[in-house]
Amino acid sequence: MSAADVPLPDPGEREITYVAAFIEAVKLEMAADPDVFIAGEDVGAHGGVFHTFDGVQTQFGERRAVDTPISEQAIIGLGIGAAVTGLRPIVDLMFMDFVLVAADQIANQAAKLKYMFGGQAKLPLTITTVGGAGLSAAAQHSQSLEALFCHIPGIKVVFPSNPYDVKGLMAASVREDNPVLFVLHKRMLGQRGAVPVERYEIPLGQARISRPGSDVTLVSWGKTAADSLVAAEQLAGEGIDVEVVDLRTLSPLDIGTVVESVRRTNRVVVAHEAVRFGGFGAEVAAQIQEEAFDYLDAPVGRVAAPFSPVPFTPALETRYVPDPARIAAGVRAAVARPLLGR
Amino acid sequence: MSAADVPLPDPGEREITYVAAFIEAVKLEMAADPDVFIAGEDVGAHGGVFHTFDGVQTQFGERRAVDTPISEQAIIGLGIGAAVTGLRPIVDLMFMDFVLVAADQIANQAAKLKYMFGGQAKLPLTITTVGGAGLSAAAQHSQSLEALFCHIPGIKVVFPSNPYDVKGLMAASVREDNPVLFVLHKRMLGQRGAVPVERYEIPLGQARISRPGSDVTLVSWGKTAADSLVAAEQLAGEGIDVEVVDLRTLSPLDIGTVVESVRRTNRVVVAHEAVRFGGFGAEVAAQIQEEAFDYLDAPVGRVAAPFSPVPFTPALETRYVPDPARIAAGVRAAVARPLLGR
Amino acid sequence: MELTDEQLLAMHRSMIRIRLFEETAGKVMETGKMPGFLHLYVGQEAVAVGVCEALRVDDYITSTHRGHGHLVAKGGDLRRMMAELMGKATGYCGGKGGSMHINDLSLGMLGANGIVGAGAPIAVGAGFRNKYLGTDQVSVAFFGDASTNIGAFHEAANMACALHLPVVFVCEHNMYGEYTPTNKAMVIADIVDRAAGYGMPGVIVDGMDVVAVHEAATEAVARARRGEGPSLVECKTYRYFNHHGIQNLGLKYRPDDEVLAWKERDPIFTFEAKLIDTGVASRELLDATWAEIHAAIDEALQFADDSPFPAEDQMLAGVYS
Amino acid sequence: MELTDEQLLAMHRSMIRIRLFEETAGKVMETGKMPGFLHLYVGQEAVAVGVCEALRVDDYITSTHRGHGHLVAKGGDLRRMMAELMGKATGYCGGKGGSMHINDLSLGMLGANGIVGAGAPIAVGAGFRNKYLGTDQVSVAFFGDASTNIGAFHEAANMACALHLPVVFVCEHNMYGEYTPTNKAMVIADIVDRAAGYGMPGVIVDGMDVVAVHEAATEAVARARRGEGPSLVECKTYRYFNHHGIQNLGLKYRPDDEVLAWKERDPIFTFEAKLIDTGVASRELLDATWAEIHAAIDEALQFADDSPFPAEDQMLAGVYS
Ligand SMILES: Cc1ncc(C[n+]2csc(CCOP(=O)(O)OP(=O)(O)O)c2C)c(N)n1
Ligand SMILES: Cc1ncc(C[n+]2csc(CCOP(=O)(O)OP(=O)(O)O)c2C)c(N)n1
Ligand SMILES: [Mg+2]
Ligand SMILES: [Mg+2]
Repeated sequence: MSAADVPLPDPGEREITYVAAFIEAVKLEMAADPDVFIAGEDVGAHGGVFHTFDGVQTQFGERRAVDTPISEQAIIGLGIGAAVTGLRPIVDLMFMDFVLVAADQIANQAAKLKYMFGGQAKLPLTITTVGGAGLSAAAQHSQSLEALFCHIPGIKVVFPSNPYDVKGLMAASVREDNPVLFVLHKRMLGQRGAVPVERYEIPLGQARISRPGSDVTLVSWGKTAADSLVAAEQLAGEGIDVEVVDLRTLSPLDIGTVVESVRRTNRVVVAHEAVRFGGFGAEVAAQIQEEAFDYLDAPVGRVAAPFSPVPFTPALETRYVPDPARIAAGVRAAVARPLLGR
Repeated sequence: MSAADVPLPDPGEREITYVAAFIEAVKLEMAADPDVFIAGEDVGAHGGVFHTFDGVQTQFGERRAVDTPISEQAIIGLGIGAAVTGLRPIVDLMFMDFVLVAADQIANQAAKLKYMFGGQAKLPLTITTVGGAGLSAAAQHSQSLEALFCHIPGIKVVFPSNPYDVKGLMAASVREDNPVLFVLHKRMLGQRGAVPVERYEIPLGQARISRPGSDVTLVSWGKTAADSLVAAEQLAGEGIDVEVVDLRTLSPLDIGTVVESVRRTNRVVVAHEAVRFGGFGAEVAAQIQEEAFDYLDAPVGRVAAPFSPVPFTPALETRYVPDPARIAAGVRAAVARPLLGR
Repeated sequence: MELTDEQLLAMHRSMIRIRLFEETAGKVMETGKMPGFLHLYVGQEAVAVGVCEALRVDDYITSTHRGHGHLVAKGGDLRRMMAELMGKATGYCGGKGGSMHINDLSLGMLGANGIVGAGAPIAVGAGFRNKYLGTDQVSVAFFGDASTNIGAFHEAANMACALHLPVVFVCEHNMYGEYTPTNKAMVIADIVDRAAGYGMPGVIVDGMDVVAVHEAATEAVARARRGEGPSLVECKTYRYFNHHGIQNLGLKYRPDDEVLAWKERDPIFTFEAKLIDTGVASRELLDATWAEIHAAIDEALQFADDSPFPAEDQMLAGVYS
Repeated sequence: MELTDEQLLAMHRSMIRIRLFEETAGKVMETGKMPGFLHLYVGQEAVAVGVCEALRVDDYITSTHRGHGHLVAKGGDLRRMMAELMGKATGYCGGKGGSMHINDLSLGMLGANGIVGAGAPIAVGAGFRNKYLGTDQVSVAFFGDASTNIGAFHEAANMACALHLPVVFVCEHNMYGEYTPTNKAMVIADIVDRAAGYGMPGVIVDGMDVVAVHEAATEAVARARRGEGPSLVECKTYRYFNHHGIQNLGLKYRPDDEVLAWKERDPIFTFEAKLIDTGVASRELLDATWAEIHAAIDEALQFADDSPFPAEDQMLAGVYS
């Protein structure tokens, strides 16, 4: 039975937040496996500046919930050294923007270690971080940089859009024997959703059709996948039946689910929060047109941020981040596009 | 008269190497402008480990050709601080892989400074580096990481394929008032080509049709653009007339030249040395299908490295890096692709 | 070098400008009218002021996430600052930077910075420029205690020493990095212990005493101007508010009595007592300064309030020149 | 603690293993049969050997671009090492890593590293693991003098101290970073001057004297095992060859007489003289060791030569588990 065949638990009726789902996953993994620990800036006594580790130190003590100095490179290095010698670390980078400070340790060390070692090592390392804009945190605290690490072989990239996925994907990330970059979106932390009480895993590398539809496919991830559902509802009112594909894991990419959908709908838009130019949407678009070329009635559309750093002022930031209205506009354009436009 | 209208000098008959063209550009800019200096590891007394700065210190002295400690973050920071206060620095990162060590200073600081400052600053900073595989330098000394910085607004990315372009693009990069990441390919350094003696600039953001053709468009940059010409010659023998577009500058991208070509040829392949997944080829492909959808008789093809770190052993490395044969195979596949494949 | 009465009063005024600017910004933030995160400088005024009064307008400084104080002390325009914090088009960054990226190149203030430690290498670059051009300008890198654990600080400190640049490193040791007591993040008590590892002199100074800071900074700056290289000035200080926002007491990571004990040594009030004691100023004069600056801040706030937000077509302006 | 004759002879043997391995690899490289860059360890043998003889098999080490010596000293298999350097399928990394990524997890050797300074944080992680599990294992980070200017080193050193981990930092001060004399890249002469900035003890030792290195390392390792935290051992040493390859004299960045003066103090030959002087070994015995290891290296080379290159289908193997 492959991971894909494991039935997922029913969400049930209990609703908790995105961040609570994350904490629940962390605590369950720590309870189940004494080799799992967390380390990072202010993750211990303070529970994380976004409260993503609230109560972890209370429950598991200082040995397993470690406050580190402000040293992003050494935080990742600590994770690598501990993972390759047998532990299963969760190391945290407070803001996703700080991946750039630790990029060597993530991309040159963690991602490549196993390959450089001829495949013999195991590196069960989960790097958690909080990305995205929307809090007027300006250019260095608001980025969505997932595309950078999707381009790096040897690390997986996960970006969930709802509490149910957060819990199941985090469990799978911690149990994964490869490095994983696990991204939470800072504007989603308080979003509520139904989440099973028990432990469960959502296999990495499996997209989900979060809304079936027949007119057009809308592919996204993270907060944008949540906003895509809102956009789809709007469009339903206009008579456009949108199928929403939530990638959940970006690397490895479940292109199969996307292509299967596009072959049915013949039109597709990829939406994400990162800047469009060089974003991961380009890879998704490139693969769709490679694999579903003859099924496309319109070019693969993209909705994403403009090519600028994230502006501070809400006056611009709210227009910078793709919202349901802009996503819907992108979908409308794809649907309206005549079959032959020459 | 826009930059694009400035006629470029005839290459003439003098042949020099790719690296000599680079040195010539550096020296001409330094001679012309006392605010231009170079700084980096071993760039001074030693002239750079790839000899990319040979003779610069001899000609301009230690004040203007500065050996720094092994401190990539501070090297870039030195460039930023000097540039924003009025100088025009060229700072060097020995291997392109080391951009990851300095990624915060490049992408969070240099690229964003002007925008965060409300557009008032000028940041004439050129970051030079040597990328690419082919010397059995293994996973941490062989990468092509240009895609990462193409995704970052505020920095330009240049990757020339021949001595003529090296000289003209380097001149333009140094005169540019925005940060530029200027990438040389380590396997091209000794390649010879005709280069004018005088100073000239090739405007950033202009692709070049390096070989006109009518059957299929082949888009690439850096060493792969040179290899693409070789592949095109091979294919010519088979009766396939390839138009080769050498992007020269990746960001900003001259998509116009590419699309214009594709509208004529109706088939296109993008080739690059970096790993395919999440590579810059994806952005090029995505834009082509957006802008030339109705002209495409086949999906935009991609030829690139497989999704692994660069292997050390020549037995694998030679098969890892796309060579003319693999590029040609990719073009053949695009040409052979039936118009409707459903 | 004796300070003139004029200088003393200028420092007093500058500290009050910071204090009232920060308290006001904090209050506005609480009303929800100010977006983003505010890392306030209240409590540390003597550092920015003591150092910046030792600088010329054409000297450079780089700053941190806690950067308002440095810009005010360097002579920043309160109106453009307040407008920036409110995301307005009239702000220093046209609303695009906000609190963490506030700057004024014309005053040599090369920016607050959202990345811990990242300003120091940039100060080194400005120092390089000064030496390169043979000017006698200096550059100052401000940074916090906890920031000295990050690689960029280390590289900057060593680079400045190796290249013998006119850079002064000013550490504001307020005993915390966010919610972590610095003594949990490093085993040394004093940041100056790091100076020897780079081969530069370091001095510890009472960061609540503006005159002491000024004296130490003056010496370090003079040394740099003379071409004698970098040095480090460590100022022992304290932030009154939370890491961001204005919450003050009742925070679980630091004891209230610690906060209160530091407030006893308030840099402005202790300085005022001295000014009065030594006959430099009367209470009335000092009060007049408070009133005057209160008015200036009110005016700045009004200016910010009245200013428009940037238009949407400004989105892509300034990404490239 | 007196060393037994057996231990002394083991160190002698280990140094010769490194010397001959490196000289042979260098020669093979010159023939063009060995791909890539080779950063040879010749001249520095006393450091790797003195330290690794103070370690157990289950202790961890991280290494640098100049990593062969560390792996040999930790007990590395010469055949698999030579095969790796030649890019063969039988090599330690199946030919995928090469000189700069050679490793043996079963010996606790967590890898050479192509990025200066990047091994130190990984050693800290191994040290964290040891403390976390409550074992008495230690980890050692080897690094060069010039590498201490990079941020990762700094963060690692401080992190180990802040978390009080069983880590020993071993600096091999060979006076150069590539072609730059280290005294141009830092103004301090001794790396131990940095130890105080992290709050750990540091000691300088003659890196050409394997017994001295061993003694210092033994003390540092014992301290770490006892749970007393990190320390730094700085070994003054010298590389005989160029930064990479085997060129020796006539390099423009360092004087020939400097090279020759250091060779006078060769770690193996001076040690041999002592072994003979003190009656631990006869010349014949020592010569027999050379001969034996010569044969082992020849055999390793033969093994490497005879081994196949990895098949193309190995390209993607090992990217992920
Ligand atoms: C690279 C990086 N890591 C972490 C942070 C989050 N952060 C912002 S301020 C801060 C604490 C800085 O402490 P210190 O340097 O002592 O300055 P203080 O806040 O006390 O003034 C941290 C961890 C950041 N902005 N950048
Ligand atoms: C981050 C980074 N910067 C630069 C280099 C290039 N490089 C390789 S070895 C070296 C010198 C290292 O000097 P040191 O640490 O003293 O070690 P040694 O070579 O003397 O053994 C440099 C600059 C690198 N590999 N990684
Ligand atoms: Mg602090
Ligand atoms: Mg050295």
